[in-house]
Amino acid sequence: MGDVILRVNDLKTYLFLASGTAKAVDGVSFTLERGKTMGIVGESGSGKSVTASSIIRLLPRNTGRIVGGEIEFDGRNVLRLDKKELMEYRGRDVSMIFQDPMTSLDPVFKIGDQMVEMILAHQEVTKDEARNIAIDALKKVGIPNPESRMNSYPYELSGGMCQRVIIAMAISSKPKLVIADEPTTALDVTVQAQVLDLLKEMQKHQDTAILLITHNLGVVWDMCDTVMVMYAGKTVEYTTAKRLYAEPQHPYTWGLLDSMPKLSDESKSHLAAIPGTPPDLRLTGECCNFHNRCPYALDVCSNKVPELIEVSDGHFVACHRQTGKEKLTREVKI
Amino acid sequence: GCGNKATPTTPVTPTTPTKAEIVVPGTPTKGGVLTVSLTASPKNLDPVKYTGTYESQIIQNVGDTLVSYKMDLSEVIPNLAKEWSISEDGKAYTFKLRDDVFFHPGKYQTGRKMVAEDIKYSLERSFKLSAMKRLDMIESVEVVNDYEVIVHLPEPNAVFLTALTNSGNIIVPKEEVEGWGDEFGNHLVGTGPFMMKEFKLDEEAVLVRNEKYWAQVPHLDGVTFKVITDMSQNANALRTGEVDFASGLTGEAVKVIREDANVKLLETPGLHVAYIYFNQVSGPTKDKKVREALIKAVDINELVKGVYQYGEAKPAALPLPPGSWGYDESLVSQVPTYDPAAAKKLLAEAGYADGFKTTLYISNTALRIKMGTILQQYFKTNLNVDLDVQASEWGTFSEIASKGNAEIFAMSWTWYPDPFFFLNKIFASSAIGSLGNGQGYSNPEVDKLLADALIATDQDERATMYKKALKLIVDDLPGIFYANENVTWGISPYVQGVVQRADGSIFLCNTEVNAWKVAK
Amino acid sequence: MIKTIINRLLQVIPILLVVVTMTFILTRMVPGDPAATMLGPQASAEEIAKLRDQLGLNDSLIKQYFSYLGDLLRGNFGKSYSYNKPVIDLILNKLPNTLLISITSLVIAVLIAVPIGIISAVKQYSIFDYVAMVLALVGVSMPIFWLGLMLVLVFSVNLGWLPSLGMGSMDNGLWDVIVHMILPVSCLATIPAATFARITRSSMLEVINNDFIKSLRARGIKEWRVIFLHGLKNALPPIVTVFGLQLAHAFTGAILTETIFAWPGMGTLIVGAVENRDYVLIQGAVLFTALVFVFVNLFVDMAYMVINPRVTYEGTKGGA
Amino acid sequence: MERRKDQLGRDAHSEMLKKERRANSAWNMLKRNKTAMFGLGIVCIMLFMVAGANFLAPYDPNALKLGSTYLKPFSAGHILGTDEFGRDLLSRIIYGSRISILVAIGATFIGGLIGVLLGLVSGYMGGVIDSIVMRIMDGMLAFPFVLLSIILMTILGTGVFNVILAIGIANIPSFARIVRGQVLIVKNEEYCNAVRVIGASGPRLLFSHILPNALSPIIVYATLNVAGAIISEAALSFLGLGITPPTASWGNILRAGKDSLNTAPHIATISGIFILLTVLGFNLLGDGIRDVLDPKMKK
Amino acid sequence: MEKKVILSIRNLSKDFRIRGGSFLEKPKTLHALSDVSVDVYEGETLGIIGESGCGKSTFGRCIVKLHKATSGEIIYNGEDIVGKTGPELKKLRKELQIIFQDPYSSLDPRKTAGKTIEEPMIVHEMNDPKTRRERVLSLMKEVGLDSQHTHRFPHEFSGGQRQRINVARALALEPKIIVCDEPVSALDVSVQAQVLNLLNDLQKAHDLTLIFISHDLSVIRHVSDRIAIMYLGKIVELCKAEEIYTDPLHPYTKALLSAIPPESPFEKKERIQLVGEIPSPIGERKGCSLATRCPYVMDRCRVETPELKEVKEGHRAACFLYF
Ligand SMILES: Nc1ncnc2c1ncn2[C@@H]1O[C@H](COP(=O)(O)OP(=O)(O)OP(=O)(O)O)[C@@H](O)[C@H]1O
Ligand SMILES: Nc1ncnc2c1ncn2[C@@H]1O[C@H](COP(=O)(O)OP(=O)(O)OP(=O)(O)O)[C@@H](O)[C@H]1O
Ligand SMILES: [Mg+2]
Ligand SMILES: [Mg+2]
Repeated sequence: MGDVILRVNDLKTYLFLASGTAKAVDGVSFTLERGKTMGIVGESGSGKSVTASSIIRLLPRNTGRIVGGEIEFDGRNVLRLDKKELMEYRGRDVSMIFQDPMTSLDPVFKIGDQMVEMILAHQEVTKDEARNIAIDALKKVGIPNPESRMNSYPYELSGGMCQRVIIAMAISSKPKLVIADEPTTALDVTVQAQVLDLLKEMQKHQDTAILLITHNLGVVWDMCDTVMVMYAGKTVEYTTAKRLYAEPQHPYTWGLLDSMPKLSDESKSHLAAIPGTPPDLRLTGECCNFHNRCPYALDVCSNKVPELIEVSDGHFVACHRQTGKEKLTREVKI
Repeated sequence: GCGNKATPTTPVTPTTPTKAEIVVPGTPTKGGVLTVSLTASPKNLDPVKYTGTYESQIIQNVGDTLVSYKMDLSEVIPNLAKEWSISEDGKAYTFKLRDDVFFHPGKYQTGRKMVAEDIKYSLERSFKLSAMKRLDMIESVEVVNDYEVIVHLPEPNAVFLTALTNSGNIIVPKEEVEGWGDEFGNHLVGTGPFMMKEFKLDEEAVLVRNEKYWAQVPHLDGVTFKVITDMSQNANALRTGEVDFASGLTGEAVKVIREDANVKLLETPGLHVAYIYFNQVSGPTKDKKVREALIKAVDINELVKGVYQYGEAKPAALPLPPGSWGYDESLVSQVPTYDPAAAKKLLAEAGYADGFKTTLYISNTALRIKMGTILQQYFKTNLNVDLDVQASEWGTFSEIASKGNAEIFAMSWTWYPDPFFFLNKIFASSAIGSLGNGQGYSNPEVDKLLADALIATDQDERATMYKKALKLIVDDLPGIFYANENVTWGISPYVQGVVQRADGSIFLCNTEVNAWKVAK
Repeated sequence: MIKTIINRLLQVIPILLVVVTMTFILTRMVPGDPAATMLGPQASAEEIAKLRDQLGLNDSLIKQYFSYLGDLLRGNFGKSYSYNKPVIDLILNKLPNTLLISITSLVIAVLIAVPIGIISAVKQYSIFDYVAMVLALVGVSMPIFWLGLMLVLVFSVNLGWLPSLGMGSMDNGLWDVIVHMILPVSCLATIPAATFARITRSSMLEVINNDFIKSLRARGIKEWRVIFLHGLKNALPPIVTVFGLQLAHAFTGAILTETIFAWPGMGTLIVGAVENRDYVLIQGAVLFTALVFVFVNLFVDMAYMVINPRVTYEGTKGGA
Repeated sequence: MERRKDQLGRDAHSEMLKKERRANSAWNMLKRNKTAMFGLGIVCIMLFMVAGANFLAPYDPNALKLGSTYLKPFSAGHILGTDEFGRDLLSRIIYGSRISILVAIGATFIGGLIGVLLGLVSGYMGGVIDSIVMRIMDGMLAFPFVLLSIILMTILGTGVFNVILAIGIANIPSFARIVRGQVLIVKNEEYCNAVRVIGASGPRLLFSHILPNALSPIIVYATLNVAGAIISEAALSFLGLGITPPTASWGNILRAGKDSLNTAPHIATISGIFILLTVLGFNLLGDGIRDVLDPKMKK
Repeated sequence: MEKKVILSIRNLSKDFRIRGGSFLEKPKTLHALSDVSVDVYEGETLGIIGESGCGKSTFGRCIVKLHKATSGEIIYNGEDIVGKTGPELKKLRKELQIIFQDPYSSLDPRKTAGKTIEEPMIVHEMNDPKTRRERVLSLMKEVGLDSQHTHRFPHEFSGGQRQRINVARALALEPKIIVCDEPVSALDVSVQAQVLNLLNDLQKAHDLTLIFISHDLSVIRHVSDRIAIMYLGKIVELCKAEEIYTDPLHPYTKALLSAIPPESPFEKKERIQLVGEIPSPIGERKGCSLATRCPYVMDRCRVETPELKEVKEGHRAACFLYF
C-alpha cells in the first residue's frame, strides 16, 4: 500500500428532485494513492460526475446532498471541512478540470485575470508575482507567447488551448489531486493526445494524483493505474487497469469492453451491445441494478444488493455470481 | 320659470359654516411675490399671436389697453386713453391719451414715454397680424398729435370699444417688437403694472413690479404665473402653499378648497353659458317638436346638480349669461320646463313614438362627460331616445361640430358681456360653418336684428334689439342652455385685495385694484 | 468598434425615415384642423381658411411631405404652429428636463433593483426572494398615474414633506431641484425598478447555473467574487438591454408623470401638440423621441461590446 | 417478491416514465408553482366576473341615482359604495371587467396575430423583406407608445373596438420582434433541416414545425402583454381617449375616481386595486408559464 | 468484382461567406470544402473521417442538398444534381437521405414519433393514410422500437431510441443512399453499439449505400468498406478500410492513428506529434494545408497543393511524399 491521498468509502449522494429522489451515487468506494491515476468509467448518467462533485463538495444547490459514506483527503475528513477550509481545499489541495473547456472559463474575463485571481486566492503573493506564476504555468503547458495570451478572452482560444489554460491553472497552485471530469471529450483526437500527455507530464513533475473520469476506455488504458467501473450509482468493479483489461469480472464490464469497436478488428460482425437501458436512478437500491440487462442474472440478483467484495488482491467486484463458489468466466471474443 | 335663478347682482358667497377661516389684517402692505397657477400652458405672449385666455392673464398684467372694462364689467372706462369721443356717423373714434405713461425698459428702448405713434403702431399691427382678427373692424389710425389719435372704421361698429379692451390690443413699443421679432413674446414689453422678467415655456412666467406704473405703484414685488394642468394638483398646490392663487378651479378642487380652512374660495357668476345645441338642418332635431320634447325631457336643476356637484354653476335657461346687459329675465319663463309626459306626447306627435337613436358630440372633459351621461339617462327614460355619447378631444370635436355633422353637440361659451359676442357668434346665419353656429341656426329676423345691433352705438338701443332677437331665438328652441358656471378662484388668505371679474380675468393692479400679500 | 458604430448609425437612417413618414401620415389622418384648433371656438370659417393658407396647409400632402423632408435634411425642423417657435428650440428646451427625470429614475431603479435581483437569485426560494419578487410584480402592475396621485396625497398634502409639483429652480440651490425631483422620480422609477429586479434575478439565475461558476467555486474563489464579479458581469447584457427599453418606456411614462407633477418636459409638449394638431411639433417631438430611443439603443449596444468582448467580433470569427 | 423482481424491469420503468411524464406535463408543473396558481386563480376569478357579469352585478351598472352619489364602501345595498352618479361601484367594476379584459385580450390577440405573422414571414424569408419589415417595426417601436395610441385613438375615434385596435397596433412590433428572433433560432435547428431533407414545402416547414416550436415564448409574452394592455387601456382612459361613457371600464372608473380623490377616494382605490390584481394575476401566470416552458426550451 | 458507381462527386467545393459584424466590413470566404472528388459505389459504406471543422458535415449536407455546392458536380444516376430545384429536387429527396449527428435536436420536439416517421410519406403523398400508419408501425418495428411508442414525444425517448426514430424517418422514403453524419457520436458506447448494429443490418436488408461520417476511427473502421480522410476541406487519403490501419500513407493519417488511445493497457504508443494549431479555413490558402504541422514538410509543400492521386491500387493519397 502506497501513500493514500484520497479514500472514498461507501459514498452516497442523493439528488432530491421534485419527481423523486435520484440515488445518483449510491455506494462508491475506492482509494487513490499519491502520484497515481485512477479512472472512473461507466455509462452516461451512472454518477461519475456526481461522485467528483461530492469529492469537492460542489453539489447542485437545493437538490444534491451527501447522505452517507466518508471522503477522506490526505487524512482529513472532507465532509467536516468548514467554509474557510473548504475554500482552501478547493483549488489549493484539489483542482478540478471539467469536460468542456469553453464553458469552464468565465467568458467575459481575460484568461490572465482569471488565472491571477485564482493564484491570489490561494497563494500569498503580489499581483505581479501572481502574473509571473501564471505566465510560467502557461509556458509549461506549451502555450506560445504566454505574455500576450494572458490578455486573450476565452473565446479567442481554441478548445485545446482553453483546456491547456485550465490545466495551467490547475497546476499553478500545485494541488495534490486533480480531478478531471471527461477533460478531452470535447476535443479532437490529436488534441486529446496532447492534453493527455500534458496531464502525464504534470503528474510526473508534481507527483499529483489524478482522478480521471471518462467514457473512453482507450484513455483509461493510456493513463490510468487503477480503474473503477460505475453502474447506476454504484461501484461494480474496482482494480488495476491491466487486471481489468485482462480479467474483468463483472458482466457489465464485459459488456462495456465488448461494445467498443476495435481498430484492429477486421471483422464487420455485430458488436456485442448490452441490451436494454440503464435503470431509473429513482428505482435502484434494492437489487443488483444490472440484473435486468444481465444475461447471467440469478433470482438473488433481483432481491439483494451485491456487496463490493475483494475477490483477489486489490480487485473488488460487486456481483452475486462472482462472490459465490461458482465463478463465471468471460467468453472472450477476439 | 326654470327654478331658482341667479341674478347677476347676487354675489355667490362661499358659505361653509363649520369652516374656521384664518383672519389676516386688511391694511395693504408692500412686498411679496404672488404665485398664480394657470390650468393651461401659455404658449405665445406676443399680443397679436396669443390664442388662449391663459396667455391673456399674463399679457394684461404686463400691458395696458387703450380703454378697459370696469372690474364689474358694467361699462368701458378710460385706461391709457383719458377720454374719447365718437363721431356722428359712428365711424371715427378720437382718443385723448395720458401723458404720464412709460414703457418698461427693455433691450431696445430704455423706458420711454408712450405716445400716439405707439397707439397707431400697436393697433395697426393687431389689425394686420392678429390671427384671431381681434381688430378687424378698423380701417386706419390717424395720429393727431403725441397725445391724440383718431381711429377710423369703415362702418359703425358697436363692439369696437369692447374689442379694444382685449389684451391682444395692448400698446407695445415698436422698437422692442421689431428688435425681438419672433421672440417678442418671450420678452413682452408694455406699460402695465408688472414687467416680464422671465418666461419659461410650460413652466412659469415671472413678472416684477413696475415702479413707474402710471395708475398706482403695485403693492406686490412681483407675480409668478405657474402652469399646473392637473386640477387636483392645482388644489394640492394651493393647500401646500406652493401657489397663493389658483385660477379656474373646477370639480372636486372647488370642494377641497372650500372645505380647507387654510385657504379661501372665491366664486362669482361667470359670463358663461353651457349648452346643448340641436342640429337645425338635418336629423330628427330639425323638427321643432322634437327639440321641444327633448328640452322638456330634461330636468335642468337635477342635471346641473349632477354635473356641478360642488356648486360650481347655476342652472340657466337662456343663451346669454345673466351678467350680460342683453339678458332678459322675463324670457326665462318662455323656455319649456321639465315635463316628461308632455315631452313624450310631443315626440309621438312628431312621429317618434318609440323614440329614436341620436348622437351627442362633446369634448372629453369631465364636466361634459358627466352632462352627457345624465342627459343620456333622461332621454332614455323619458323618451326612449338612445343617446350615444361621443367624447373626443377638442380638435376632433370642433371639426365635427363646426361642419354641422353633429346631430347634437354640447359645449360652453364665454366672452364679453356685450351680447354681440354670444348672439351674433352663435345664432347669426353668417356664423354658420364656424363652431359657434355649427348647427346651422338661421332666422332672417334674428339676422336682421343682430346686424342692426352691431352698428347702433347706443347701448340701450342695442339692448332692446338684442332682447328682441333673444326672444325670437328662445322661441325657436335651438337647444338647452343649462348652466352658467361661476368663476372660481382658490386663494390664500394672506392674499388681499384681489377682485374677481365675471369674465375670469385676473387684474392684480390697475386703476381699480391693487392686490397685496400679507407676510406670514 | 468604430465600424460597428458607424454601421449602427447608418441603420438609424431608415428607422428615422419610417418614423418621419409614419408621423406625417398619422398626423394628417387625425381629424381636426390645426388652424381651427388654434383659433379656438370663436373663430369664423374665413379666419380659419386664412390661417390654413399661412401655415401652408392648403398645399397637396405630397408637396407638404417632401418640403418637410427637404427641411429636415437641411436641419430645419420647422416652426410650431401653436407656439409659433422653431420646433428645435422647443424641444431642446424641454428634452433635458425629461431626460433629467427619466435617466435619474432609471439610475436609481438600477441602484436599488440590481442588488435586490442578485440577492433574490442567490437566495432563490427564500422569503427574501418571494417578498422581493411579489413586490416587483406589484411594481410592474402599478398604473403610474394612480401611484403618482397617491404619492402626492401622502407626501405633499398630508405629510407636507415634499413639494407636489414643478421643477424647482437652480436659483434656490441644487437642493430645491432635488426635492422637486423626488416624487416624479419615485413615480417613474417604480416600474423600471420592478423590471430590473426581475430581469436581474432571472439573468443571474441563468448565469449561476453555468459551468464556469461551478469551475470558479471549484477553484476556491471567494463566493462574493463569484457572484458579484463574475456572476454579475455575465448577467449584465440582458439588464443593459432592458435598460435601453426602459428608457424608452420612462420617456413615455414621463408624459403621464409630467402632467401630474407639472414637470416642464416633453410630455406637456407632446400632449399639447396633439391636442392643438400642431403637426410640425408632433413630427419634431416624435422624431426626437425616436432619436433618443435609437441612440440609447446604440449606447446599449456599445455597452454590450464593453461587457461582452465576443459581440464585436461575432461573425468575423469562423471555424474552429 | 414478484413485484420486486420487476423493480427495474420494463413495466416498472414505463410506469415510472408515465408518472414522470404526468408530473412533468406542463399543467402539473404549473400546478406545483404556487405563485403561478395564485395568478391563475386571480385570472379565473376575473374571467368568471367577465362571464357572469349579468348575474353577479347587483345593479344595472349604468343606472343613475343622483340622490345617492359618492356613498362610501359598505353602505347599505352598495358594498363598494357608489360613484359620482350614484351608480353602484361593484356593478360597474364587474361590468368594467368585461371591457377591460376584453380590450386587453383583444388587443393582445390583434397585436399577436399580426405581429406573429409579420415576425414569421420576416424571420423565415430573411433578406430584403426582413429588413423592410423590421425597419418598420423598429420605427413603430421608436414611436412613443402613448403618442401612438393618442394619435390612433384620435384617428379611429373612441369606442371599445377602436381602443382594442389602437392598443393592438401598438403591440405589433414587440410581437413581431420576439417571433422573428425565435424563428431565426428555430429555422436553423437540425429538425428543420430534417424536414427540408424529406422535401417538405416552405409553408409546411413554417407552420407545422417552426411556428409550433416558436410558440412558447409568444404565449408567455402574450400573457404578460395582456397585463400591459390593461394598463394601457387605463392610461388611454386617463388621457380621456378610452371607452365612451356610460360604459364602464376600469380605466374610466379610475379616471373618474381621480377627479374625486378627496371626496370619494374609494373609487380610484378600488378600481386601481382591481387593475393591479388583474395585472398581477396575468403577470404571475405568464411568469409561471415561462418557468414551466423554459427548461424544455433550453434542452 | 466491378462495382457500380452510384454517386460520383467531381471537384465539389463549398464556400461560406462570412459576413463581418457590419456591412462595411468586407465579407470573408470560408472554404469549408475545396475540390473534393470521390466515387461512391452502390451498396458500399464510404467512411469519412477528420477533425472537427474539416468539412465532413458540409460534404454530407451538400450531397443531400441542404447546402448548395459552390462549384463542382454531384452525379447521381448519370445526372448532375447540383442545380436541381422544385419537383425534380423533391423527387431526388426520396433517394438521398441523411441522419444527423444529434438525435436530440434532429427531432421536432412537438411531433410524436409516429408523426415524425409518417411525415415524409405525407409530403411525398405516398400511400393512403391507413397503409401509411401501418408502414409507420412496421418501420418502427424494423428499427427496434416498440409500437406503443408511436404517440410518445422525443423527450420521452433515450438517445439511442431517438436515433432509431431518425433512422426510421430516413427509411420511410426508401432511399438509395443515406448520409450518416456522425450518427453515434452523441451516444454512449453501449448504445453506440446498438445503433451501429442496426445500421449494419438495415444496409444489408435494403441494399443501402451509406456515407458514414465520424471522427472516431474505430467506428469508421468498423462500419466502412472504404475510408476517406479529410483535412481542412480536402480529402487527403482514400483507401480500403483495412489498409488504413495496416498501411496509412498520408502523414496526417499517420498522426491521427498515433493519436488514438491504445486498445489495451499493455500497448504503448509512439505518438507522432502534430505541432501547432489547425489553420483557419477562412481566406485563401497556398500549398498543402498540413504544411504548417507536418513533420515531413518539404519546401514544395508550402507552395503547391498536392492532388489526390492513386498511389497504389485502390489507395489514393494527396501528398508529395509519394509523387
Ligand atoms: N443538477 C442535477 N439535477 C438533477 N439531476 C442530476 C443533476 N446532476 C446529475 N443528475 C442526475 O444524476 C445522475 C448521475 O449524473 P452524473 O452527471 O454523475 O452522470 P455521469 O456519469 O457523469 O454521466 P455523463 O457521462 O453523461 O457525464 C444522472 O441520472 C443525472 O440525470
Ligand atoms: N452555415 C455555415 N455558415 C458558415 N460557416 C459554416 C457553416 N457551416 C459550416 N461552416 C464552417 O465550415 C467548416 C466546416 O464545417 P463542418 O460542419 O462541415 O465541419 P465538420 O467536419 O462536420 O465538423 P464537426 O466534426 O465539428 O461536425 C467549419 O469551419 C464551419 O465553421
Ligand atoms: Mg458527467
Ligand atoms: Mg459535423
